[in-house]
Amino acid sequence: ASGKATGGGAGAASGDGVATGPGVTATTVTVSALTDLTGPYASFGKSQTQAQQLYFDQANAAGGVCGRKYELVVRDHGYDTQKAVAAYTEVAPKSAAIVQFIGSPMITALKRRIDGDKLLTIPMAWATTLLGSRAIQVTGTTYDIDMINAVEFLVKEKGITSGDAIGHLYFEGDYGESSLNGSKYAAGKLGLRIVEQKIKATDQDMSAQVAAFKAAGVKAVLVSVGPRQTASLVGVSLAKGMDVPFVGSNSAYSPQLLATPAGPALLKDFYYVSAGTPVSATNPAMQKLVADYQAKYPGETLDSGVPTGWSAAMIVDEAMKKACEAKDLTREGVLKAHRSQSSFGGDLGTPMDFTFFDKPASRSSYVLKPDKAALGGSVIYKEAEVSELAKDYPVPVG
Amino acid sequence: MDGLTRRRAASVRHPRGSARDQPVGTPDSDGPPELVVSEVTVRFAGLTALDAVSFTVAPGSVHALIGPNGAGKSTCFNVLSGVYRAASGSVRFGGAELTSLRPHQVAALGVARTFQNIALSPHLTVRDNLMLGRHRLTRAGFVSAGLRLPSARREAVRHGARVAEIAQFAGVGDVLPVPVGLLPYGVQKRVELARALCMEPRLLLLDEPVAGMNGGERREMADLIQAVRDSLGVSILLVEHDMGMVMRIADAVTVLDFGRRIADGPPERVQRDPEVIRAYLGDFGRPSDEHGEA
Amino acid sequence: MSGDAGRPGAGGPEIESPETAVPEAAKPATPETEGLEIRGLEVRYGPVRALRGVDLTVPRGAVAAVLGANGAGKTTLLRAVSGTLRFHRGAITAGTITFGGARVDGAPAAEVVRRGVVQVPEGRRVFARMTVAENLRAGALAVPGRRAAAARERVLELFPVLAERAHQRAGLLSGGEQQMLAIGRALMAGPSLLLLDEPTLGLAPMMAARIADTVRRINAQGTSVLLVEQNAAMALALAERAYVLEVGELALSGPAAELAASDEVRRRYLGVGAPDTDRPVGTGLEERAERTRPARWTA
Amino acid sequence: MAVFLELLVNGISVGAVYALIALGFVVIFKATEVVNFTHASLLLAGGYVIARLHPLVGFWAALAAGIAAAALVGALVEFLILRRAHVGSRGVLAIVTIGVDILLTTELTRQIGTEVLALGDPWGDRVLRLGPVTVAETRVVALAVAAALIAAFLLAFKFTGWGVAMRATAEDAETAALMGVRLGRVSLGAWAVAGALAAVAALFLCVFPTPGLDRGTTAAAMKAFPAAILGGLDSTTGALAGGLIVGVTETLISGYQSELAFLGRGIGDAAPFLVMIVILLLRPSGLFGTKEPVRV
Amino acid sequence: MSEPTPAPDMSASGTPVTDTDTPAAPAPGAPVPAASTPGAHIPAHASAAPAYGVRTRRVSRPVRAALWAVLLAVAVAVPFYLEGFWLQTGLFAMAAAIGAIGINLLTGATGQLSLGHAFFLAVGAYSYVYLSSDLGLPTPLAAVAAVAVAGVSGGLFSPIAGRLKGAYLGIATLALIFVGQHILFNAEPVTGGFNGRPVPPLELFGLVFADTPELVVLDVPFGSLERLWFLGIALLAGAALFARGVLRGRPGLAMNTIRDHEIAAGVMGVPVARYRAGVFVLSSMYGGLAGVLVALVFQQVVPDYFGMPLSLDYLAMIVIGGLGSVAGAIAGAAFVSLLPQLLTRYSDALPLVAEPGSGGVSPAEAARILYGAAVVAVVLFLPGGLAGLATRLGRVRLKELRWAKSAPAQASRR
Ligand SMILES: Nc1ncnc2c1ncn2[C@@H]1O[C@H](COP(=O)(O)OP(=O)(O)OP(=O)(O)O)[C@@H](O)[C@H]1O
Ligand SMILES: Nc1ncnc2c1ncn2[C@@H]1O[C@H](COP(=O)(O)OP(=O)(O)OP(=O)(O)O)[C@@H](O)[C@H]1O
Ligand SMILES: [Mg+2]
Ligand SMILES: [Mg+2]
Repeated sequence: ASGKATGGGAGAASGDGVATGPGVTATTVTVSALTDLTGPYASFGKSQTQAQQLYFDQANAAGGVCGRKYELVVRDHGYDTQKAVAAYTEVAPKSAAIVQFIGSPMITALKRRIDGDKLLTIPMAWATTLLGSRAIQVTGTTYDIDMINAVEFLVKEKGITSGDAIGHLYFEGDYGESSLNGSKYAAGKLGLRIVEQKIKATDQDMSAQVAAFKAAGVKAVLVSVGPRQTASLVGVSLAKGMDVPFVGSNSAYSPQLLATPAGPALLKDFYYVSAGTPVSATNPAMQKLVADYQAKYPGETLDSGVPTGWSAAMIVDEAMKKACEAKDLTREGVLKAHRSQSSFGGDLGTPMDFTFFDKPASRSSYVLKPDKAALGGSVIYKEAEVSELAKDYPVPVG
Repeated sequence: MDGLTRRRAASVRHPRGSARDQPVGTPDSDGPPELVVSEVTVRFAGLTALDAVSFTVAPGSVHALIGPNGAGKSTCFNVLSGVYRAASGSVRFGGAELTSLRPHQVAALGVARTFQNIALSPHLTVRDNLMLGRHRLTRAGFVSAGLRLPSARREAVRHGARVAEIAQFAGVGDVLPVPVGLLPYGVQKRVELARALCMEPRLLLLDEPVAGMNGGERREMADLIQAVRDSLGVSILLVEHDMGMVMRIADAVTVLDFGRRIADGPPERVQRDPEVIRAYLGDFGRPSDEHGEA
Repeated sequence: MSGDAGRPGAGGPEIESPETAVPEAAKPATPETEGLEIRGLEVRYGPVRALRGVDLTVPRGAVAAVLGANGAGKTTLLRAVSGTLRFHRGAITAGTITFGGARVDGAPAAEVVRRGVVQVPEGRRVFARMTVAENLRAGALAVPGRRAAAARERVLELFPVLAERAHQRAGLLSGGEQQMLAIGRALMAGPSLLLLDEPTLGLAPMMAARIADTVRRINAQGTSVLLVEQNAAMALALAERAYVLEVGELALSGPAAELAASDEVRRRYLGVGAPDTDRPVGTGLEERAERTRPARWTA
Repeated sequence: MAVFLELLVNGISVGAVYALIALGFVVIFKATEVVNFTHASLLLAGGYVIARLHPLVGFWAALAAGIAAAALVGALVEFLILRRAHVGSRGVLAIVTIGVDILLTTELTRQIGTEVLALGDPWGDRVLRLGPVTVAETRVVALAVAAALIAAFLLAFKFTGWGVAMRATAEDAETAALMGVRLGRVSLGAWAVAGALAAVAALFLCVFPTPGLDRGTTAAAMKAFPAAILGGLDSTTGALAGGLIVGVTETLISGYQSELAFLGRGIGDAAPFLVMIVILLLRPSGLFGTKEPVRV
Repeated sequence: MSEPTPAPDMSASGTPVTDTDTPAAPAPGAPVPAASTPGAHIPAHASAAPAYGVRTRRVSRPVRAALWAVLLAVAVAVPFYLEGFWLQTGLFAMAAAIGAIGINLLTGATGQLSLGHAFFLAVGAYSYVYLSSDLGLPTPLAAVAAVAVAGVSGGLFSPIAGRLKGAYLGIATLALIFVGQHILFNAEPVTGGFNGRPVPPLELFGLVFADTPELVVLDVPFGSLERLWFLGIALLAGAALFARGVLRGRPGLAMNTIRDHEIAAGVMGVPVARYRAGVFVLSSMYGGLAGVLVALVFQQVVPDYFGMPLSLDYLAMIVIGGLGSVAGAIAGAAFVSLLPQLLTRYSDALPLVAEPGSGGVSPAEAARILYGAAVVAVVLFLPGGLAGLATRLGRVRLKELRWAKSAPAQASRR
């Protein structure tokens, strides 16, 4: 007989009358983070993981959940699909939830299995393709919502009017293309013309794209690419005398850019939209988080990953607490508990509604602006609000 | 997969006749056809390596092709074996016109050759190098070899035996398991000849077979070549600078100089031809004179 | 051809070189001979021992010939001197090699060349992708430009065809032309000891004769030559002293003329004599050929 | 039209950088007949040193240091690994360089971490205006440097003993040694030079219009492969031609991607490879590459 | 890639010449009568013979049979004991091994460098999905067809594959990767774009290779991984045996000769260009098969996976394993695919490997470094790769030191 004999003890009830599932023992609740600490998203992954470590340490210090202590298992897949799939296969059987999963290609590859495993998972990607699964909770807005809000921002505040052309520089892949959905939708509604430029993550030099935008006479540019490409784009545009506003998705900006030659250009007329509150925000929750984080990880960069990771951990923790009240820590129980929450948080991001899983949890996003002085390199330029368009935008699912 | 393998696979299913009664080698048992080289011209960037060269190799004869360095002998071989394309002229071997064929097609007609610079696979054993000589006579393709079909197995065994036989004959029988790269030059030359013989050729092209051998070895090789001609009844076209040997074993000699044919005929006559002496022999290889003896 | 025209010692008998008296092995190293001295040389290729206990001397300004069957170890001997054994995973496992009084065994090839020892490798080994001209330049890499130019003149006049083909890729030359190039390339370095490994390989008789004359000429100009040659007749005619290698050991050595006279050598290395009367002894190849003459292949 | 000119000029300017990288491949290939996958990490090494040093010692000193460092790394790779790898096949050596590249890149990216490092070049984001067309000054410099270096190497290979020795070694080390070539020095030299070239290329690869050096920088080296090949792996001229062709193709295709949408957007990256294939079909050893002399 | 090497690995030579030492040199000077030196008369090829007595005796049959039996037993037992993670890792290794064998036929045996192997994996994987879900072929048929499609796409490349050599071919094949990925991303109707597509589980004789319907064997729940495990074993074994047959048989000889001396191969009757293309097709079919297996394990195909690094991994595998040998390819594949998993899995237990996120060398990095180091180390210290090593050890254990020397070169060449 082998250790594998008798299936994975689902629904076994433990001493305290709490039904437990995989990843939950009498003393511990295991949650996992499938992150990227060595690949392209290393910085993001690192601050998220540390923030979550911080969260669970505090949670445990405060008594944990259901008389159990959290245990965070971290697996680094370095943004490699095969490693990610392998890592999931390893941690899934022994996890009660996945508090962080970076890399939409990897998540897409595993979507069906996650669903099948009923394993509450917080993806660190905001593509609409991740919607429509009960177990996967996309936090905040999706990329397309952000872009809709961005377009509306341009129209409201940057004097873009019907008939104008706006450029959209976006990555190949779901990040880029969900964003494009949004901008196209908004443009359609507002009678604008979108000039598309699709690039790969390996492209560094945006001269050609700028030339194309210039030729098309765009009045503004939406940016759904990585930080480096953003820097190149903005820098080149100004250098070539294309002085227009730029609005990026939340992954398009990183504070490190301010140190590069493109810094000044970014400070000039670049904005980015995000559902996540920037670390420079002045609400008490954020300030406490910042203080604790800096205490635990002195000298580490504070970027948007910190609040994002933190609130993801919080979401899972809340679900666990609720599930505990229902004395059901099975995966099903956790999911039910999670899906029962209709207005979540608000301090570290826009308020979210988890009751539907075929809609984004939130439709309102901040407009942020780079700022050398500010903590995390950006400040709120425009408070979060749901744009008219975003409100009744039919989100494509899956 | 590709045409090649499909065809092979097919022919594996129905081999030409059944393995026993039918010869696997060249079907005709009635001696080789004659080789007629006529008006062959080959040009390279600047120079004309062969200039309307013609000669005929009688069936079952040893025909020597001699001439100064750079006269065009190897080029001629390369044309015969399909490695070079002739600018003009024709080479007829039996019914076939060789000038239009690619090397493997020429080989399929039973034309085998050795190279002036040894061209063996240094890492493969002598046996494997010889087995390659059987390529044209065997049929196993990717599929049948991969699946180890009985036909492929039988083929391998049968031809393996023949290879051993030929190896013995060529005097490399006892180095069959040795990687060729380890053998000294002279032995490698023998292996080359053996490999050519393994093709069961009807026409054998030998490019300087005794280069790098000493007197004794040269003689052995000469005898070997004669033995090949006699017992296998192969026509042999021979390029060699060792006049002693040429005179001893050649039935006819063609002399090239600067790509032109300057003499043709039986050895004695050619050897006395003043033109040949001027262009090639010098005071070497006079009649009665064994190679280079002082 | 009369090889020994007016050159002392070539004929051998009358002038007794000291070696003939004393057994090779016992002979003490003679530092005053500024030439090449090989003592008790043993060479191995991994487990294969290719040479053993070889003693050989090439006095300055002399020509020595090495004969031997295929695989006897001639090339190995030259590799040992020129320091190229390591390219064949071989090594000197015993013995010494001195040239001009200094040890050269174990020295890297480039060093040996700089001492003036230049080898024409077996099998041409021209740089196929470089032009004839460039090959010649490569030959002169180790010498100053002026001398190179002069050497070039000499080589081209020696092998006019190389001048015609100056800009052809060496790889496309005919076998013989490549051989000429290989020799010419070596001469470019103006060596003080020239190691020739089968220089007449694949050369037409006249060209072979020309090589012989060349060897004689450069030797007259003071270059010593160690000649490995299958054309024993020519080799023996050129050399004062000859050595016969068999399966890695010295079988015979002595004044060239004497060896040339021995019927042993005549039979095995000159291949002289009517086939029927005396075949090469003991090779048994013909017998084997009779025994196993395969019939035409009919499965 | 203006657009076309703009794109063309940009293409050429990018091409210059690719040409510089390709030249690195060519030098190694000529000297050792090995396709050098380590080049990518040499780039990274050179760039990294420049980026780290320029705040301390100023740009030019940092550049010198970077070049020296990359040269050293190159030399070390040759001395510690390739010299000791007794393999017949050049293909295997190529694969070895892949291994080395993985080693170096991993360590370097670890050092670089998640930063985007500026190289502190004097040209900044200045651009030249040629009528309607604008082009970054860095790129103009790059073009000049590339042309100069390539000319230099062209001459070196043809006319210096070093060049002859290098090619001789590449073809037949043993015989080269018999010509008195000090094998060690030659290939060591070649690798050092390749390293130096990599550093120079890294400079122009990481300055404006690109934001700076980061772990992603190596990806650009990939694009130099088609450049080196379609020009002819053993031809310095080819490196230049190839670089420009790749640069121009890439830029034009991405610039006109809206017009070419039917090909699928983002074909800019694949296009150079398609061009390469076409050229190789016509000329199996590239535009200027020498083809193997075949004869037996 | 295919330049002939001057002399093969010298460790590959026979018993020392000492076996055939000739009597001491005769008295110098005066030439000696023939009779007194019998040894002298043996012509080289005859006398050399004993010097090359390369006895290639193999491990005795029963021992071999036993080894295989044990191996089989283990292979069968594994899914009953190891958890899903290991099975999956094992399956990746098997898929890799199949692909590696394929590229080894091309690169190792024929001397054709290919960096485009990942493309053929993609073709295999996507064709399987497309044929089964869109054209509704029965899945086993779809799998076979997918392999065929991979072969065809390899064939379409034959104008290149047949004409180009070495480095040029290697980099030309890079085009397959980049163009291929472009197609994968853009031909959405077929490939599903960046999302990729779900992979329908294979259904063979009523057995579905998926988690449902439930299946319990010896009260061990058999999920998709457990089931696929056996499929993987079968496919790998088949692929390996086939490749072995090809290499040992007539085509293998032709391939080796093309590698060593193209013109000679032609003159000996080998249609060189056609063979080159043929081998390329064959190896792409292996790639295709590997792709199908990978797809079945992934359950979802995504374009990102089939990138440049994958191709490089395959080259690394065959070098680490030992060029030209089937066993080597398998060993290399196992090494390359297991190493990172092991390290990530046991990172906390390992010295020098730091917690992810903390400053030190993270498991992933450690894996990369070891991987790179392995490639280098093998070439420097293990000519013949792991396979060569295995043969050596095997010989040593079997007290056949004398032949040990002769093993690697031959083992690694054919
Ligand atoms: N592929 C080629 N390209 C250019 N020239 C060539 C080519 N092949 C041969 N040649 C030239 O053609 C002439 C004849 O060459 P070939 O090899 O036929 O001479 P050969 O008679 O074999 O001489 P040798 O006795 O030295 O082998 C030579 O001058 C050679 O340089
Ligand atoms: N690289 C090597 N590895 C192992 N054995 C070798 C190697 N090279 C030569 N040998 C062996 O050493 C012995 C001497 O070889 P060598 O080439 O010196 O003979 P040779 O006299 O030059 O023969 P030939 O006249 O054919 O050139 C031979 O038995 C040969 O097989
Ligand atoms: Mg010739
Ligand atoms: Mg020799």
